[in-house]
Amino acid sequence: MADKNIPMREALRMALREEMIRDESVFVMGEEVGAWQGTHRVTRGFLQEFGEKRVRDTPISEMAIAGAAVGAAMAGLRPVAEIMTINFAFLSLDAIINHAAKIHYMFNGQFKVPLVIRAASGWGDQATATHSHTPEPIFAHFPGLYVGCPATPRDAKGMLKASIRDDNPVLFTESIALYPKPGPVPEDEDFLLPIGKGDIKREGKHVTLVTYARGVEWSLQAAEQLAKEGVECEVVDLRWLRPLDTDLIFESFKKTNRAVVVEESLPHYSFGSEIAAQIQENMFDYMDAPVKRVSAMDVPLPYAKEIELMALPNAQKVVDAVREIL
Amino acid sequence: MADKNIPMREALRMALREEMIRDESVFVMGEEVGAWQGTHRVTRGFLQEFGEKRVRDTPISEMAIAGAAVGAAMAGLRPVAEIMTINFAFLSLDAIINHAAKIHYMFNGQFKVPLVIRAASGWGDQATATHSHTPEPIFAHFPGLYVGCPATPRDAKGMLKASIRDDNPVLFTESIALYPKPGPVPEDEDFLLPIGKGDIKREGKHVTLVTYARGVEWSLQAAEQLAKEGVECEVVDLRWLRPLDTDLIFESFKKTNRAVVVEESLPHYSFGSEIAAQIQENMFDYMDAPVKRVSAMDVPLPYAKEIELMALPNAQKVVDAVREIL
Amino acid sequence: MAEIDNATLLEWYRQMFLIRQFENQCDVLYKEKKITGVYMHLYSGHEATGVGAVAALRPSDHVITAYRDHGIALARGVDPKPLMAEMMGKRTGVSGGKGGSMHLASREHNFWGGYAIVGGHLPLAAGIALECRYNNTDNVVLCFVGDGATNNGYFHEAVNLSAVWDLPVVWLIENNGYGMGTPVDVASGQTELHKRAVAYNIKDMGRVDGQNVIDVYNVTKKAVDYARKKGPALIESMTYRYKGHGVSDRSYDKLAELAEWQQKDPILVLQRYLCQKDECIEEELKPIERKVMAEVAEAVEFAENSPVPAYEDLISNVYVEG
Amino acid sequence: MAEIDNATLLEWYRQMFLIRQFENQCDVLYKEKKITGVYMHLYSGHEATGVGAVAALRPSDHVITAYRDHGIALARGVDPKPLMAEMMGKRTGVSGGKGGSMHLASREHNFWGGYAIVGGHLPLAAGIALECRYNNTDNVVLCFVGDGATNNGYFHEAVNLSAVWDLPVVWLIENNGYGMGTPVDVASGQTELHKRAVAYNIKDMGRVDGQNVIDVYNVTKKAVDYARKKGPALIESMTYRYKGHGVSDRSYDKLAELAEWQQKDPILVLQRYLCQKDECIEEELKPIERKVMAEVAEAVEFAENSPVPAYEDLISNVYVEG
Ligand SMILES: Cc1ncc(C[n+]2csc(CCOP(=O)(O)OP(=O)(O)O)c2C)c(N)n1
Ligand SMILES: Cc1ncc(C[n+]2csc(CCOP(=O)(O)OP(=O)(O)O)c2C)c(N)n1
Ligand SMILES: [Mg+2]
Ligand SMILES: [Mg+2]
Repeated sequence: MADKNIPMREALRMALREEMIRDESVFVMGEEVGAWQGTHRVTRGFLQEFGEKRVRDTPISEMAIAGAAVGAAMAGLRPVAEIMTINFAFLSLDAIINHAAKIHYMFNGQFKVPLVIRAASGWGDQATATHSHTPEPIFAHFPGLYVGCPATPRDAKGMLKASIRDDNPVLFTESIALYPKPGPVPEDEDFLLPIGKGDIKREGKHVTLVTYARGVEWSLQAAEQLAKEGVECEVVDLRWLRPLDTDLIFESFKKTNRAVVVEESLPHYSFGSEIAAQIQENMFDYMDAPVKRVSAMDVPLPYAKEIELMALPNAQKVVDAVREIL
Repeated sequence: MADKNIPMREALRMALREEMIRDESVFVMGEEVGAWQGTHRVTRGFLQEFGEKRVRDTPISEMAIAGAAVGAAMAGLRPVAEIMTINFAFLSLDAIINHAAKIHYMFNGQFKVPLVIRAASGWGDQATATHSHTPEPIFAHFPGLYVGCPATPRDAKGMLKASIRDDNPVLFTESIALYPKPGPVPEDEDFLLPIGKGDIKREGKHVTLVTYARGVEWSLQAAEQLAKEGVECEVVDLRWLRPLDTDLIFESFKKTNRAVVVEESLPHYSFGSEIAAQIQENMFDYMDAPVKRVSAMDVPLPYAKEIELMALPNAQKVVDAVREIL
Repeated sequence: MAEIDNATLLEWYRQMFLIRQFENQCDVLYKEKKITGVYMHLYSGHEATGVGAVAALRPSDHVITAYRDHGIALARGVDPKPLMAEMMGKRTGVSGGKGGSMHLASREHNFWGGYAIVGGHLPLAAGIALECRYNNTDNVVLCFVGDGATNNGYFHEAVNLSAVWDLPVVWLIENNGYGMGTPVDVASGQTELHKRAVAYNIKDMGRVDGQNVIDVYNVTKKAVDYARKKGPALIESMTYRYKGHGVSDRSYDKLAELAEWQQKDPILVLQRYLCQKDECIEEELKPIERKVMAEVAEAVEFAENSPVPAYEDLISNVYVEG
Repeated sequence: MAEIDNATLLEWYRQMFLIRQFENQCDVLYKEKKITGVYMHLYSGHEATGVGAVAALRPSDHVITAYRDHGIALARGVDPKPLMAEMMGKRTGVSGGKGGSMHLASREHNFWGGYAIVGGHLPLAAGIALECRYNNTDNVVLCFVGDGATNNGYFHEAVNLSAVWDLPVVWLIENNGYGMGTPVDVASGQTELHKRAVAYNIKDMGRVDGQNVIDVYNVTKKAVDYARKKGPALIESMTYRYKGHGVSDRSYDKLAELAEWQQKDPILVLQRYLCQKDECIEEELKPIERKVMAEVAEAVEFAENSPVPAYEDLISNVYVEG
């Protein structure tokens, strides 16, 4: 089958739709997923195609959305619950961490929780402090949950389908800024990308850029620019914050001996922290320079776009960081 | 004034009581803080001494406890809100992160939020998976909030008083296991320990143990044991996860060139990650070995005490980690 | 209401007596430090509520509750042996020693467990009920809720969701007067908790005397029938906890209040009713009680002789493998 | 109810007209890309609710609302200039360009701001009201709540807390029929939202015609008086949003429904009432309208000519210094 060139939102829609067709027990629930056609258009047309039973609009009740999805999953359904944006998942934290991620363990395997929670993530476009979080790392802190964060339409399809078919709870975040970005997507209805496997998005030998989701774009742009100067960056897209494909990082690092971590998130107790810690702990003898981190600035995000942009990571900041360790 | 030898819970009680006497606008609210005398006895006798106006029992409403405390703080009071255990603060995450920590910034300084949220933290004693979190790092991920975590009765008093007098929101966690442990506490009513300043709990020159809260105890025990073998550990108690006293870490590291991070928390995207990342980033030329991390095991905590204990960090695990990098 | 036959009443008597014995035994074992840990909340005093309500279900219906869960598990017919083993943190426990007192569950009994985050199991109940509707199974979920828990956001969101989705859930509030040390009127603006049904426009079944197993059964039966056909219903059962909040409770029991409630002890109430109804029945009670005592003793023995979990248990079931 | 004098009514007319103009101007500026960003929610259609309710307060009373906050700020008397500057993300904005459309606030007007997390400001309102009681200030908090927000856990916990603590809060539900695209009856088990007062045993003020500024004023006045002396009260004001949910809304406005509501447009309703009452008054309206138009034009000019924030603004106010 040929690939189709479609935006990430359409790749997600394709994945979700295929899984709903394939398996009657898969259904979607969340705010505005039905009549409104999905805030981010991922469930466009679903209500019309699958009906109210399987496309369920909810009240503005993030605790209950996540919690009811856990219950439905325990009972044998395969809910794909949408939390409109990850910011509102702060209200679902207990349901996700203390319930979704713990129930299989706490009752010694009596129940499974085959649940996917989808949430749009990331900042930009003046969404302001409360609506601009990229907090995947704080969810990935906890065992019992998988955390997937695709960077391309192709990955989005393969990862979401694998998440839906898996018997564990998955927090699946989708970068808002990536929704409209197009890319080739396999039409194969069984195209799956394994949970926990990262991907080399560009090969290189001088520096490893370790990243995920939107960071991949900034990293590829930086790599492009640096290539002109003869610096070849290897872009490692981890795809999953849990499980973490540390082998892939280490393999690349053995070759490059230098790394910059690129994340959209805040700088502390975050993705960059964990990756840097892992590298120095496991690759100490290979290190030619410290691991650098490019993150958002350590401030709440403001409204005014001029200063908002200053706070965000971008390709130039990645380039600068690479130069620092060459 | 002489020091008094009292358990941490009494030191906290002393601090809180002194501040309530000193400043009419300080009050406590939370589940069981009044008639029940505080789940952890920190507010013992308060209802009798200060009355219902200033010692306010609440419903089991963690969203409202934190949120109402934010509002009261904005309006000029100085609430000390107790979330019975930090596990239940997952339900307050939005109020703490999107409200307490953002309001001063978002409205450009029009409002201040002089709020302390106290919460008992940590695991052990078979409290099981949902009641055994030590998630300070995920709160410290976000700017706008301070996060304090005392290790001794003395620090508990000085840090809590400083938190109450500060005009910023502070998440103040108290290790459950430390409540009964005694230590000398200054009776001085103006004994304050500055926010963001760490403390050397034991001097040494061979290895730096970077830790906080309950980790200090394990680190000191390990240092004791290693001293017998001629290995002198310096125990750096950071006291605050935000702001982080990186200078203190770096100073010590320059001397020792080796570090182990000791935390009660889970291993990933955590305290140890951040400290290891900071050290390799800023102290690269001083590193004689990778920074090691001693954390809880990456599992939910089980009930049966035999296996629960296996999952927890302890002094022996610290000793083993130190030996690995000598 | 059809009259309830003696065999059924005796079975309820047995269950209530079993719960009481089980809890007394837990109390003793805790004092002997054979049960350990910081949390244990006994069901003593609540027996009629648990037994009467669960009796109104079919085996294919579902039950879920909070951490005060021993009695519900027993009422649902779970074997006391693995329950007691769980209390002692043994590998043979219903939850393999990983859940403990607050997290008993038995999938095969459609007993979905005890949950320790106040209110956290309420949306789970809604989700389980959704499966019933989704797959047209005709089953119902019975969800126990503490009075204190009704003030939590979870209650509001879950009950409202059950209303807008017409889910087959019976929300049964066990109003034992307190959430830890906080009386209902300190915690709830509305102290007649069943009236909260208005906020969701669901069926308000009113208050029931939670000390009378027959009353509880009758009201729950109606509610279950309603839920099966239509949608959610709310019951408030008035009861009392004999042993305080839990092992962390340091003597806040109000002795006079306790004595008053013990006048209408659920086991006594049923005993009186039975004896009034049929003088000869008293003789049938003793053998039941003896059998229960033996059963509980066996459960303790089973638990004591069971192995503790090992490292492989610590690291298994974090994720579903394969 | 004492009759409301013409001067007051004309002032309300001015305010409503100002809000309408301000919002129309925002709409235009957004299309011109002078206001940018993903979120902007206009108050058009709600004017009578905001103006009538806020009119019932003293200056020392407090107001707080959600992200649909432009109209409330104006009704509270905040100068349109810094409001419009905030819309454009300018340094001279009420929130220094850091808050934007959803986070207008003016401490000096006791306008505590707009908040963008649905329900998040409700416990804040309770906390502010606690300060009133704590310091015996005799002030009241007026808290606006969306219909959709009443299904969130925050609503339940905050309103219940206000009940058990007898806080002086008026909870005013602006029922505009929808939360984003979701109609009230899809989101709420109870569609007469004021009846949720029963769940907390607080004063139920019933429904009010949210298109009639006088009705809104009268009911809110009663509620405010009640809250000041006793405790929380709940009002449900029936209204409609003319411009859909916000700029993210892609034409889900129901045109027939909109036309129907515009029959009872709040500005029209007051105009009609005034003219009926006093034929001559129509002449007084035009100059008011002209003045408002000029004021809004000035506000736009002020905003356009204001500087954007700089790096120092980005990093200031993360913490209170000193
Ligand atoms: C979210 C949350 N907050 C607080 C607690 C601590 N806590 C455990 S039980 C309890 C009281 C619950 O009372 P109620 O719902 O009436 O149940 P009962 O114990 O009376 O059966 C509290 C506050 C908790 N477990 N979870
Ligand atoms: C906790 C949370 N969930 C979801 C959203 C997204 N959202 C923003 S406004 C809105 C609808 C709110 O409706 P309503 O309360 O009726 O207010 P209205 O917009 O009608 O004024 C939603 C779902 C949010 N901001 N916060
Ligand atoms: Mg209770
Ligand atoms: Mg609305």
